Amino acid sequence: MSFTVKQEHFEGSLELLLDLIEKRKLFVSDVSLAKVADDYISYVKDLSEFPLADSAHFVLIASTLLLIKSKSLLPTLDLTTEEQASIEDLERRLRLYERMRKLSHTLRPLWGQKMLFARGERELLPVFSPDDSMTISNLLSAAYHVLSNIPKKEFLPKIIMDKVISLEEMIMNLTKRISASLKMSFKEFTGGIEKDKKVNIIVGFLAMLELVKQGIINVRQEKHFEDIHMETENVGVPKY
Amino acid sequence: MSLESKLEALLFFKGEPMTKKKAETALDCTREELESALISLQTVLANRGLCVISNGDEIEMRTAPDMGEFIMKMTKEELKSDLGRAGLETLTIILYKHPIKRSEIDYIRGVNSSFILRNLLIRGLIERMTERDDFLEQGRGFLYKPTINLLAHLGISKIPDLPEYAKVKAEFESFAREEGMAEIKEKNEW
Amino acid sequence: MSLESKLEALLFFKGEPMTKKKAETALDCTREELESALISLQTVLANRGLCVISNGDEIEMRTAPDMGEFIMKMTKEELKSDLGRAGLETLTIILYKHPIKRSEIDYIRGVNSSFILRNLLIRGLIERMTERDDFLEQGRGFLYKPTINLLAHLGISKIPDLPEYAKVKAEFESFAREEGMAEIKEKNEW
Repeated sequence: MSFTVKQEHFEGSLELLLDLIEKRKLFVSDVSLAKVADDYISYVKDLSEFPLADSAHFVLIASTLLLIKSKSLLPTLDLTTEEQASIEDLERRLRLYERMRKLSHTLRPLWGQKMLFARGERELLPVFSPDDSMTISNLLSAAYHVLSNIPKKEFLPKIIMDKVISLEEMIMNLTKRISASLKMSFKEFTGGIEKDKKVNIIVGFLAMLELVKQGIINVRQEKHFEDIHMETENVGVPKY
Repeated sequence: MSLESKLEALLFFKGEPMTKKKAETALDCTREELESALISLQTVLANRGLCVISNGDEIEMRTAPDMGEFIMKMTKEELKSDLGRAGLETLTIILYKHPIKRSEIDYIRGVNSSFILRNLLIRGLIERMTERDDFLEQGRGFLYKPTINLLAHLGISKIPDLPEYAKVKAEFESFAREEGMAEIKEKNEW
Repeated sequence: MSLESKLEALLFFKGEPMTKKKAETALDCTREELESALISLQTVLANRGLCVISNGDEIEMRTAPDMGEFIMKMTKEELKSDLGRAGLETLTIILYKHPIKRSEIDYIRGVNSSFILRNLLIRGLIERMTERDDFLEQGRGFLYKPTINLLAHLGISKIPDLPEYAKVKAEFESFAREEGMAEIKEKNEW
């Protein structure tokens, strides 16, 4: 069973992920993440119409979900330490986000209910008292400072771009590794459920990787357009 | 929640003198109840930092009489204090683009300006416009402009004499417009 | 004239948030003396119409939580400030963990928070910790924290009164530890 999420607009990448898990009434774990990976990725595939600044976050999480899904399909697939760490990191982040979201639901009903009011305004008796900084030249440089802090349209920071590009490489690499692992450990599949069925799942998954790859290429093309708003403050880039 | 506590909150919230009649309405009580709450409140406040004064028909919360000297000293020092970058920036925006609403200043600076505006008002550097009452009645807030004293202090006889006046003004204006649009968009999306 | 009475008068007179540092200067006392006067004042104000609210380094006098409903009814003032899902989530994160950088908020929410932060700053619900240029030039970004006004909207007079505050704080600490371990592990094994 898959859940349609395309119609809804999700602002946050973790918000979408958590919603998918909660709709299935699951808890945050690698197992539940593997289960919702397809739904999540199909949502991300349609993201090329979103501004890159937002979709990059979705794409980065999709990459970790791809790893989780790959590992769940092919337990013999060796993950690097880095890949393993990114999986653990995603679970941790998602639990923290879940906690914050629940707390925000607790705070919602308090909002404006028992407002603590400030003292009423009293009549002002102005006393003209400039300070030493008030000179024409200081005022002009203050004006420039204000203008330089106004949010500007600018490109997505290079670091996020690099991550998106490396995701594309990662998918290619993953496709190769899964294909190789599939040949090498074919014995794996004879145990348990019907092997045809499992092979089909994996073949389907590989096809999906291809589609995602295409989606990422679309996302990347968006950098040719300039309409990406970012804060001018030094952009901190989350680590993944 | 005693009546005297409610009265205390009411007078604080009001900030200015209020008639006993209005207090009765607000507290939904009789004159006798109000008078007795007033006496209780005054008793509670004895030897404290605040007091309630009453001149027959009006009541008001104030700092206790023996605090006067200490408050006066503090006020004087506050007026001497440095306005800081936030003060200077807000003042600049008002000089180059006025009359201006607080919400426009907030948008240009990207932060809330209420406290800094109050400080600039007390220091006689800016003032609220009173000419256009019709605008105020629309409930859209006050308009701010620089005081004559400020211009004199800067040695400027008219606003366009400010350095790079046309250019800076145009940039502030174009941003304020953009942000107006953003505000509408946000309301729809949030 | 006790210090706590002077503090009461000071906060009333000020009528807006004031840093503890400024209060110390105005009252000519140490931080310890101020903190102890603050506790005495809060004790005296218990069950009264007023209270002192603090977000850690600032303090302000406000009406007591129980008075909110009555004053709101009286003023017929509507709290137009409706909060969206994303805004409330961001506020929650800042309330429970601050000072906090934008990158940390982005990390927890998995999305760029610049616009929401700007909106919350303009509404006076959060504020930036520092305007020191050297800090910004190090590329370390602003640090955000809740304003007194945010707490006032929630009817809470101090941060530790937030629901499950101590527990959540501990969770954040253990999160940071786990995260730090993961990082160290990564570095060593690479």
